Amino acid sequence: MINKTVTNVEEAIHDIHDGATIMFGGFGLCGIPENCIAALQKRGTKNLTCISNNAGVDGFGLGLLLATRQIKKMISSYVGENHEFEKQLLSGELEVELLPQGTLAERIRAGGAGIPAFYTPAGYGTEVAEGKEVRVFDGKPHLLEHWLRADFSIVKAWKGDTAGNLIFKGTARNFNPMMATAGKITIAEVEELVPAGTLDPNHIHTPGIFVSRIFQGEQYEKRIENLTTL
Amino acid sequence: MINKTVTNVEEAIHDIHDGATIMFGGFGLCGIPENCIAALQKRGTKNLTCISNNAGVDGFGLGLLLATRQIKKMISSYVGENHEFEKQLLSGELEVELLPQGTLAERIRAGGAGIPAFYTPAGYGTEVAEGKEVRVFDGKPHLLEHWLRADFSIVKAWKGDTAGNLIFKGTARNFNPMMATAGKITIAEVEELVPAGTLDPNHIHTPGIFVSRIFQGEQYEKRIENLTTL
Amino acid sequence: MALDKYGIAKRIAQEVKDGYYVNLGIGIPTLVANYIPSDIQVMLQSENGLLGMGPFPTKDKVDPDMINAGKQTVTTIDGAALFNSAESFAMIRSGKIDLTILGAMEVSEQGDIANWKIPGKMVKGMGGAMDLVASARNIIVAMQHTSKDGQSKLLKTCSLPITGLHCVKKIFSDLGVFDVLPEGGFKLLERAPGVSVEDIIQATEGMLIVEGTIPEMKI
Amino acid sequence: MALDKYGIAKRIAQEVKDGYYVNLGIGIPTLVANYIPSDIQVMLQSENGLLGMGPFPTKDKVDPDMINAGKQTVTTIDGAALFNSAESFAMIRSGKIDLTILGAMEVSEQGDIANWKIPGKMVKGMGGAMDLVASARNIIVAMQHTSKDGQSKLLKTCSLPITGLHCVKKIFSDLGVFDVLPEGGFKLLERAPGVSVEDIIQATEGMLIVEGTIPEMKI
Repeated sequence: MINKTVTNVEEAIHDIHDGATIMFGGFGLCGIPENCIAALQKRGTKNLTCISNNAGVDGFGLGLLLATRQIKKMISSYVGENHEFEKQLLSGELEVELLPQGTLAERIRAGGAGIPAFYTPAGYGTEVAEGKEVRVFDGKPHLLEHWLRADFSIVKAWKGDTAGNLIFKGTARNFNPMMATAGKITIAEVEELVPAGTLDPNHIHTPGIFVSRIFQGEQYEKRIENLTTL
Repeated sequence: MINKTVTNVEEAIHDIHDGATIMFGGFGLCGIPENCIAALQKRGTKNLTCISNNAGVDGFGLGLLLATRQIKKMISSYVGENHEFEKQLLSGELEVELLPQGTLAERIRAGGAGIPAFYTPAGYGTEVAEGKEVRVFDGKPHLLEHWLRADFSIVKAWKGDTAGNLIFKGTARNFNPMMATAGKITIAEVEELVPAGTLDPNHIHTPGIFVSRIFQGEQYEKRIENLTTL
Repeated sequence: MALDKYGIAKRIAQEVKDGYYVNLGIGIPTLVANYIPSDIQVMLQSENGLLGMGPFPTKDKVDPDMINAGKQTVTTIDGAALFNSAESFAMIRSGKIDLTILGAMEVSEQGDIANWKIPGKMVKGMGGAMDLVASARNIIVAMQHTSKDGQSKLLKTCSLPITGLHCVKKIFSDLGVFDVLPEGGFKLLERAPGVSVEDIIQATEGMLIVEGTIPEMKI
Repeated sequence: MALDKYGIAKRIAQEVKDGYYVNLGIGIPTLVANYIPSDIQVMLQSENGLLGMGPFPTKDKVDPDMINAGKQTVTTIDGAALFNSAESFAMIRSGKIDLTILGAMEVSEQGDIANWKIPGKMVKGMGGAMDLVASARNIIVAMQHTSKDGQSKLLKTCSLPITGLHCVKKIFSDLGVFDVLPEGGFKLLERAPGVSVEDIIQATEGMLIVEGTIPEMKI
């Protein structure tokens, strides 16, 4: 069996260099690669361009790398939860590219699907359309959007096997599967790593071919952003 | 619970009209909607445009509708298994549009994803490129391909629930999930229909929102095209 | 008296019909779920990857891996399905959502909506709103009629960066219910309890169309 | 003596390296699977939606829902994954397949390949071949060197409708092994056992490059 296992988070991220473009899976704090983010902070890798739907919160998720000024640029769709982010953005310290969430998801999917560009109606007539080609299909204007790819994609799954196959749980799936396909090197951290042959091939969300390295995270805090109960 | 159940195959296909464009799931004879195809033959609906990766074999699958001359046009990627098909094609009785398999899959996926057009490298420099826009990305020429949608999509799943959620088995998945998203009306026949709430939401391949009607097929022959054993 | 946010949510809940797939934005729209009549069957879509969203969990059922687009912990109902973000927006762009309910900072009489940015002040981002307004067939807005300093938010043209053009079909504010006409203009359909047509005229900068007697809404 | 199809498959199997993801076309390429050394780890991709294809099943394990792209009944190995056709070609177009082995009717000295249509005679369709040749990084061809009536199939330019331009990297025929040079031309690397360079020159219409002594292949 092709084996993608690495021993720990340090080995998984050992070659992430200053200035790298990195995709981070997750929606809010749900389904984020906690172990890799913490290790990147410890390692101090700088000038990162981060592609992530959100930017974490103050003190958790990508908020950790914002606090230490390791992020040069964010490509996201919604950043309303993070004060440090807003501060760095309004002061001009942080470059930010905001994209419609569906366009972000589809551009990443296109990157992993070998589709260099596609047309979508989202954003027509808005700031997002600036500098983009407009084309009318069936009487409706659309924007040309290009694929997104990254030097590294870092994703978090519920279960994974040594062949790199991944299964996500609940809404922690979100951007993780597309990002897994769009990294030159894709690093997967999982809650439970099992031998190849353990997972039902019919249940796999991300086939192992997309995963370069896999390891079981030491611990998951899984912080909840808005705890709401009946 | 929103309930998509219809009582039988006749009710499921009752409004398929002469001249309709229909997508049929399946790869070869694997994962084809046997019950709907048989019922369409019985009903005698004519002048159909069929979008299907293959055209069945003589006497089974879409071969049944070819034998009765119910198909006006086929949009497929590979039709090498069907002598009736080749005869009708070479004699000019049958219109045929052949597409690269990945382009076919992606055009259907685009139809269900609200992406009117995209660029792909497949087919550049070949007959398939005739009349299509060529555009160079990263030094490589690509073709502009448009979405495919259909009046009806007919898919076959292993299990389904009353809310229309579908789970496919093995390689019988193939084109079925994309086609389910690209029909104005999507009809799903399943081997086993269960109450909503029975299937694990994490294992569902096609969310019920894409399915208009669902029923349990009376019988599945599941003919094997090339039986190969050790 | 003008409605509070619960009142707006209650009134909007009447727009939800049996068999609908519905996407609820953050804020007032999220509250709508609490008032959907129990005798109709509805599936709520959350664009982070869930169709068939249920109520908030009881304390012992909280699962950090199960949240909605507002990052609140939620549950699933029978018939729910989970999927990734690309599939979620495939669903949205292909027009499968019957009703989309969004919050707004401003709406123009042409149906333009602004709800993602205040230049120099606040940048939340558009999230999924731009995709929703560009593709959904049926978009209604839940909003306060005026800002805290009394400025109308139903305008001739939006002053803030817009989220989408010509997309809002109906507005439910604290003062009333309005159709946004295809040819432009806010057509007054209902008044909030105790709110007069005069009050609404006062609070509306964009073209307001008032025809005949305007009934008070029932909630 | 020229190789039979099993001999070609055996020789190609030596090109498969440890850790490779491999797509095998219909015909001779499918046979390659039988000769991959047991001490290397390989994952076979079948474009109908399977990664980790195993051998044919024993009679009692036949499953009509588990076939390969040639519609043959197959099995899965540990670590296999199933997916739909769009995901399968996403994998292919994004360059994740390390080695693609295809059959061909003709190959030109520029690396063009024709394998899907004989005008007026035979129309099988291109299946996944056009996607594979347009995107895969490493495409090798398994083919007979000449047609049944002795015409060369390694040509200056293809006479049949082509499947893709400038994509074939290497050819394994019944007579030998050839690099297709980036600047054009078939560079002879190995002779089939008992086949002379003279035989190969005779059978090759396109530009053949022969440098130094050409070893006999080991199979």
